[in-house]
Amino acid sequence: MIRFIGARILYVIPTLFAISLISYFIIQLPPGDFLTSQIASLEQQGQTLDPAYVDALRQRYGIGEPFWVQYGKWMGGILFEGDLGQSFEYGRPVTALIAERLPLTLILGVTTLIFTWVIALTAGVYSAVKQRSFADYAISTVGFIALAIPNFLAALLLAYAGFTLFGASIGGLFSPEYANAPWSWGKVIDLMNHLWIPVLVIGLAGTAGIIRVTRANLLDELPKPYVVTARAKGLPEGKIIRKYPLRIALNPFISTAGWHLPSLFDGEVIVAQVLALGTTGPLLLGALKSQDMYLAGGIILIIAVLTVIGTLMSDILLAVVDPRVRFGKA
Amino acid sequence: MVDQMNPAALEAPPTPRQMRKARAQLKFLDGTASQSQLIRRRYKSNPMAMFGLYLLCLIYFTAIFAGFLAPHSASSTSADHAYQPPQAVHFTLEDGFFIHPTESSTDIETLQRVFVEDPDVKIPLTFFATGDEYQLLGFIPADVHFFGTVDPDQRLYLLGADRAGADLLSLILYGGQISLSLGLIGVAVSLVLGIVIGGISGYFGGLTDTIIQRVIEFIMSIPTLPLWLGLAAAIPPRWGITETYFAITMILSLLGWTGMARVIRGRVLQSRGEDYILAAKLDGASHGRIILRHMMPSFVSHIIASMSLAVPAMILAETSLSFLGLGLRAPAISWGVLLQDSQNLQVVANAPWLLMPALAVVLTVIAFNFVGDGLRDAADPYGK
Amino acid sequence: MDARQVPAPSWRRPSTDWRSDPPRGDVIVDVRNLHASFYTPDAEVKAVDDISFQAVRGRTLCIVGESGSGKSATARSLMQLIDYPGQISEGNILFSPGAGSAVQDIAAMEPTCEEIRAIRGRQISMIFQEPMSSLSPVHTIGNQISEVLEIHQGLKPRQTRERVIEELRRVGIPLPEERIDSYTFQLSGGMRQRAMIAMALIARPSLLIADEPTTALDVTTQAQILDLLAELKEQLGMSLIFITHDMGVVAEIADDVAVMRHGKIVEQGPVDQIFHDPQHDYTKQLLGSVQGGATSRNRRAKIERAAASPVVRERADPAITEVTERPLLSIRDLRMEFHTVAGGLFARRSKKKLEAVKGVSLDIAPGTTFGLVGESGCGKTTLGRCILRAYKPTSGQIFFDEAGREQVDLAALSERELKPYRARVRMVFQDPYGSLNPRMTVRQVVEEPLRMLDGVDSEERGERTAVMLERVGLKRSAMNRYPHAFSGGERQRIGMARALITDPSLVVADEAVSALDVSVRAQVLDLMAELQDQLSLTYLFISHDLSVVERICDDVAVMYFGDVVEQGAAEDVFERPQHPYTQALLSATPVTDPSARGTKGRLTYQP
Amino acid sequence: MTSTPGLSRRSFVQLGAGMIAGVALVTLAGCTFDAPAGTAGAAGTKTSLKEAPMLTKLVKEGKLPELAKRLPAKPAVAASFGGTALYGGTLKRGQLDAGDRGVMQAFATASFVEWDEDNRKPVPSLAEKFESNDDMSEFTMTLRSGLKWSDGEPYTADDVLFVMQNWLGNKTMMPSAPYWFSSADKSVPQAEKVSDTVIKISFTSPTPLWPKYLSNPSVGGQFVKPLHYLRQFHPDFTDQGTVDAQAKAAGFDSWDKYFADRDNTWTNPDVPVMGAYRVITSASSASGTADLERNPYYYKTDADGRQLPFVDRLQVQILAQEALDLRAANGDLDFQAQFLGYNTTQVYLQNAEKNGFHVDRWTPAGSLLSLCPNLSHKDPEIRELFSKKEFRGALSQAINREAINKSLLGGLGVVMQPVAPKGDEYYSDGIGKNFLEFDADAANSALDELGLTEKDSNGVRLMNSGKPLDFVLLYVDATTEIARTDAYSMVVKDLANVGIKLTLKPADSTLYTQSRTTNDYDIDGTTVPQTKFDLEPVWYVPTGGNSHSAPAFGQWYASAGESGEQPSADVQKLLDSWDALRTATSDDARVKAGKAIMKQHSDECYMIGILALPFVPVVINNDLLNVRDDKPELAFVLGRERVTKPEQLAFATGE
Repeated sequence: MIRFIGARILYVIPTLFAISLISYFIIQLPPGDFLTSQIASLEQQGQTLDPAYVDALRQRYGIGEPFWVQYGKWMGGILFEGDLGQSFEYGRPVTALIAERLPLTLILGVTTLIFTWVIALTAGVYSAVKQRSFADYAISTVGFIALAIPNFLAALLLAYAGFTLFGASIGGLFSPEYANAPWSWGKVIDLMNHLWIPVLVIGLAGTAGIIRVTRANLLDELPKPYVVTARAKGLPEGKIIRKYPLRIALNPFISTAGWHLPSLFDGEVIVAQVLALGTTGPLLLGALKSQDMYLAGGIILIIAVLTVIGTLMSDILLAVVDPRVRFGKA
Repeated sequence: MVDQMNPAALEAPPTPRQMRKARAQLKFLDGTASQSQLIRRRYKSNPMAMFGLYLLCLIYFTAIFAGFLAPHSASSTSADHAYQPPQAVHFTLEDGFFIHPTESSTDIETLQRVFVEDPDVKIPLTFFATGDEYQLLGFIPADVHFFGTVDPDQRLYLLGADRAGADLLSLILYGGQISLSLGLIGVAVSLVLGIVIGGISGYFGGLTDTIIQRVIEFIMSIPTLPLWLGLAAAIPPRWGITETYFAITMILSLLGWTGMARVIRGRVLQSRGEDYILAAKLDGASHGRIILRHMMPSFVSHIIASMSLAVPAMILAETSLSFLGLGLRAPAISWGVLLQDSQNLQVVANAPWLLMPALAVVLTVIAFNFVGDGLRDAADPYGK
Repeated sequence: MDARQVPAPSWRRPSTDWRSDPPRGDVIVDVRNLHASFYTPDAEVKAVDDISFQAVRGRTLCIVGESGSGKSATARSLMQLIDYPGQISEGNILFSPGAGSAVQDIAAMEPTCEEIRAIRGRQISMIFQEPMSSLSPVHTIGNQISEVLEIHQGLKPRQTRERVIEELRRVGIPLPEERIDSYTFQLSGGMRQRAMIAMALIARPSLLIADEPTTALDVTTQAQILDLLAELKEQLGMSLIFITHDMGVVAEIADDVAVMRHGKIVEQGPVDQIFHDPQHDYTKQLLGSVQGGATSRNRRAKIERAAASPVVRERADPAITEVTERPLLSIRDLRMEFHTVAGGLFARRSKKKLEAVKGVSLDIAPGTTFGLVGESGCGKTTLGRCILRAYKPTSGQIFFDEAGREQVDLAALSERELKPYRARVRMVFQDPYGSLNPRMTVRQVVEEPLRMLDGVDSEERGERTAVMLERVGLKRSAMNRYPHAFSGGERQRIGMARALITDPSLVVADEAVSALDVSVRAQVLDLMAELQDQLSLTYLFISHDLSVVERICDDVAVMYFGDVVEQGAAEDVFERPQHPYTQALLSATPVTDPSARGTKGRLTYQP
Repeated sequence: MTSTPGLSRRSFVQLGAGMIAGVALVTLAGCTFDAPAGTAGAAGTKTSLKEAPMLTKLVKEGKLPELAKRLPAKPAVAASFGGTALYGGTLKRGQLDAGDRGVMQAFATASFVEWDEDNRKPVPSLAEKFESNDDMSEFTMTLRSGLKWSDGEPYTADDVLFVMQNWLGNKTMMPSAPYWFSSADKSVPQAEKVSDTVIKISFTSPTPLWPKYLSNPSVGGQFVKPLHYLRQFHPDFTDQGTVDAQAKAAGFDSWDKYFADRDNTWTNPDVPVMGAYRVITSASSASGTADLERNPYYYKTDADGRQLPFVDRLQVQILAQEALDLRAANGDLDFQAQFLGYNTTQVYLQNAEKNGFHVDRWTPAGSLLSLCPNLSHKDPEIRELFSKKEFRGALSQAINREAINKSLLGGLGVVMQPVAPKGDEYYSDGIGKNFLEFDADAANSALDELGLTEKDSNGVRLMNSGKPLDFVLLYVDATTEIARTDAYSMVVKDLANVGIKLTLKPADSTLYTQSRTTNDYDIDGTTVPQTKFDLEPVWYVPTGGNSHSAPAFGQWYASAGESGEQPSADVQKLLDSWDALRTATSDDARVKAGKAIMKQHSDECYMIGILALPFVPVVINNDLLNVRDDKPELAFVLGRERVTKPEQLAFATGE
């Protein structure tokens, strides 16, 4: 086990390097650089920056340096000092910026994940068991509609509904009065009041796929002889489905469960953006758009690491739940 | 057997529909039905899939004949009709179809656009009306529109107008041309890449397979958002709408091929173990012939199914890219662009009809999904 | 899975009132006018069509019939286990677990109701054909077996575990304390089936239904399981309903027999009556297919004598074999190794060398049928495929020496050089379903090998295909149809046509008839013999079924774990088996005469 | 479509929601949480209080010196736009971007001088007196005595010297001083401390714009830095090693970046300030909400000597555009002009009454959508063409502005050319009328006269070289003001009518800036500010490579001829006027030079104006007092909402 994990980690290191290199390269693909985008954003507000001043700054920040030099410095900082560098835009260490957003990001990610899976699994199982019933069709239709409505639009419409129906304050995860208040029950309730829109939007959009796969997998498993065997033992129907076919139908999900790890971190960027949630997703989007190299690079690197860890976790999880994998028989 | 299932057939003379059904049944029973016939048969028995198919045909029909079906050209605007709400079409026997003209003014206090209908004046409407010029199917100059005002200078807003006074129905129809083809072309490119790379990976296996699989895994573990942003922003600034459109398609398909390659690899791997493939090998068939003649037919329907599921993903990806300001931009017209334009409170609150492009997206995505699901269910008439 | 189902009738047809006519006291299950149907999009398919029979307490009832005869549906009806969209539509299943206990009509119960669940596993239990797929792959066998106790007896976990271990021991699983935590894939086929039996018996049901429990097993294992069932039935005083298609098995264990065909019982009665005085033609046909030329009592006696004598002849050396004429195929020291990556996620991955064929030498004379027998996994298929060069052997030679042609070593040829020989050495596959591409018409399938021959145009291909189809007993019109329109036997004929269309000299038939029903099997074997005469073919006949090999082969080689342990003329090998493995194999083959039951002694081979 | 659906239901639902919230509050009674504003008991009719009750409390607790010791000897008196006010309350705002410091500029700027009430001329603020010598090259500034930082430390001439010498004069932090910090020869001004409160600042050449620059909150605010706090981060005052180590420990790779971070009043809660508010919690925190609190030492009072500001706290939430619009419509924003979309005004108006706010209409600055042909175009033939007044005029005349106005702004928009408007000091009679009328015939004949008579098969005129008149219009797409793509699409059609093909190229803002600064565009589409052009001259005069009309010439000017291209005679004339303006020794000379620039623009039509917004919406809580109601200009150089002197805003309820 330890040897296996060790080998996997060894294999992971070059992958991570390649990902970081490519990510860093991709971030640099767009024309211009961070300062150009700063000038642009100032200009949008009616302000100008003296070009001479900007050129001087460009030198100071090392922005004009060749790609390899920049990458080398950045990686060097990470490897030798554990320093992700600092954001141009915020003028603060990347680690601090990310750390601040992490708790809410995780709350949103985990809540959404739970919501999605509870809804999707229930619906998927029901769909499969009641195959070709009205409910089956209804579930898939609703799932598809949720999938098909662009997320940003769904977020806006729900926000508008919240506004017209409840006079709710939309945007962010807290009402102003609780935003910077210490944690209390009031704040938790306030958070819940704001959390439902993104959770609903992101969660529902994700259900269609899971419902479909659950249903298909379960339909594959339901006619298998071992189900009949279980029935022949006199087990109640619900228990049969939960213990046998569902368990096996879930394997493909478990094998991809770790992939959700990075999405917990960067979340649903677009929805978070529309609703101005203080999560890492919008931070990444902003950093990419303003070419805030170190911030974007740092977040991407973390996502890449999480992806790799997630895959590893999936493998381990799958081995844990599926003895066939554990004993090399699958 | 046919009679058994439909006792009514005995009593009344069979309708053509029943005859067709009976013939299909016979074909099935005597074994002369080919795979595609069997798939069609199974597919047809799935009401959702059939609904999706009809819907999809309708959607593509409207996109292909957008110029003919749209009352106006996409670029034709009218200052007097900005934010014109959808117009009601009236019908009387003596006048046929008509609408009433509207006079718009802006209330300085509330900034509201007020549209006053003049019930005394009728703007006659007609089928096959002459109006804006367009190119039918892209090359036939024409100016006849399926439905429109008799007077080509009058305007018709069945679904309302956008803020510049362009007819939303026409915009949606023209936008469909881009959105719907973008998905298809993108998926087609993905498919070619996927078949070549996935096919090689699955058929030859071994080291080739391992390397390709590692590369795919690697590409898949690069976060998509930066990849989108990076690639989309790297499109040379001088490029026009057509080139940008092409580039966006390429970007979408470059990100999409890995999934396709995995599907195809899996299918190739699976059929590689079939006895009939071994038989073909022993029959002296070449690698090419084995892949194309013996393997492909068994998963071509699966490929079509996964394609049909990939197209809506592409369409949605395009709307997301547009939302991020990275995809197509106005004055290009795609559903994504139209939706991006309706991304504001003013539209949601006061011009909700401008959200209609979302309906087009939803219908298309659902249609594709139904078709894809149906195909997947019908894909393998010999399976199970 | 078809889309629209004909709606099953929501009401149950009124059943006859059985209370006025209760079943006899010694009858455990009294089935009366049972109907069960599957509702497909186009029609109602009657799987069980008005059958009546009785299973007598303490006796073994065999329901025998070929595939599709409705025997499994009948068995499942008894527990209300028919798969959707099937359903019992009419009739009674009157069940009384013990003499004098209350009679219940299972047919009247809902498939998921409380009452039927109380019966399932507790009073009636069932074992299935394929223990691998009938047991969950992700739960230990202990877990799956204990579940029965949990539902029906409510024991404490500790007691349960003890009971399970005890039961595993009873069914003959060695080291039950360890095996209880094994997963199905960690057990051999026989062990799995034993575990299945343990699961079925642990709640001490009064009726055990065994649905083809030995079909998927090797002959030797089958023999063990049959013996075990018989023994347990005695010990526990159960009644047994045994479903099978194999008359040999029936002869071994049945007390009573019901013969089914097309959903109906064509004949039923005590086993002796069925075997010695069959009334129905179909029964006679079934019996004929197994008894003709089958192992006689006489031969069995000889086998036993041979086994008793300590003289074991040296392994036949091919060099010594009389060579009357030059063999068509001459295999010398053929080896085939596979490299597999073994070890799981958590073990260190290691490349493992699997030797499937370990230095085999054989000679096959032209115009003869050479039988290659052995249990599954013994390497006989690999050997066949090496000859066909589906695999490239690791070492050794395969000399192919056709009259009028140069002798070649097939093992040494490159793919390109091999091409002409692909037409000379052909193969008939085991699975008539998997070996025909369902997407190609019969013509496309059959003419495919002709494409590799030069100068055969489309028209000629068509003509030759038509002629070949007629020769194998199919109509010309079959050309444009797809394989799914044909029955298993017909498909195997198509497979034969494909193999023979290039006019080959050697045909490798890998289990060519084992997937066919007995009645069809005989026809296909006859066809093979007929074609052999007509076309002067040489067959390499690979099979695990000794009776078939004995009937049609001139020479036989017995393989065991990659080695040929014995070879020689069929007569010699079957009459005077020398190697203990061959003896064990022969002794495990069921007798086909119920009156001979008990006269046999089972031999086992432990190398 | 006039009524908003669901309104009748709303009140009912709101009632329900309110009850739920009420229950929540009750159940929470024992918990620790920051009670929403409104629990402070400072209400009543205490309009005579001189300081905020929250400060009085601190004074009583001994945590704060009494008012007299906090105020300077002669406090600055803020202009008032209303009557008596109560202390207290929290003012809620929103903004789009965490890094945007607009709130600080609007609400919390302190500078030596600031705009007067009419926004015409600088008046002393932190300075008690601000005087210049005759040729405007030397300025003497007398600070108010007794000024204190928000931590109570005194603010003196040393702080000013620190800024001038150790910040502006530091080559690391200021490698190249921007023109608003420097003399005409690019040297930074020299500062001399005369006394603790008097400083003399001298330039090498006349710099008449210096007081104006200082009045611009985004510039003037940068000159106020606390020496006593920042010295620990500056190598001139603290050992270089220590400074570097600190920077490194904080995650910065050089000391100057750490210094900049510590100096950032918007993100660093620790830095003492002179403005009305200081940040308690930064907006870049996870909550996405910045909290600002009153500065107890703020140096201004109202006319009655009551210390400002009246409002205790500011709360600024980072929101997306749609969320911000929704919040505004919901009455969740107390006072907001910046970031509100013009096109959403209708929604604000619809919801104003029931949500307790009103919508004021302020005068927009910099909303005039225009086209700027590239006068320094890379292609000589196009440059030649663009340099012709007749050609530019024809472009302008070809545009049917009224149609665009009618379509996009319902006819409410203002049609004009980009020149100084009436009321601006650089305005002179008669400017801005050239080529404004839609006259396609005149445009056609002007183009004919230019020899552009040949046309291709699509009806596009051909240049002499045979290339068609096919230009790319580069712009950043935006819809919060005038929907640019819509407007430009109409321009495309208008120009097509006179045989000119225009291709729209909406670009990402970074790409747009990049293309422009590398002189790689045909025509730039931008919005042009019109008032006080001298503060941001680049629109009108190519002073740098970021010019909208001639970046190559601007580059030449900025680099003193080292790079870029020599300006054409026309443009050189503009630049000469600009030089005359910025080194004028008298206001008259300055204004004259400025008027010359405007006149030249008006005559030559370098930039082609299309349409400006009629107003910008400002959302104001009905309880908020003292917001000026004379339609002031919402301009960046005025600090936007600063124009209403936000320190004197107050809530009617005091809250």
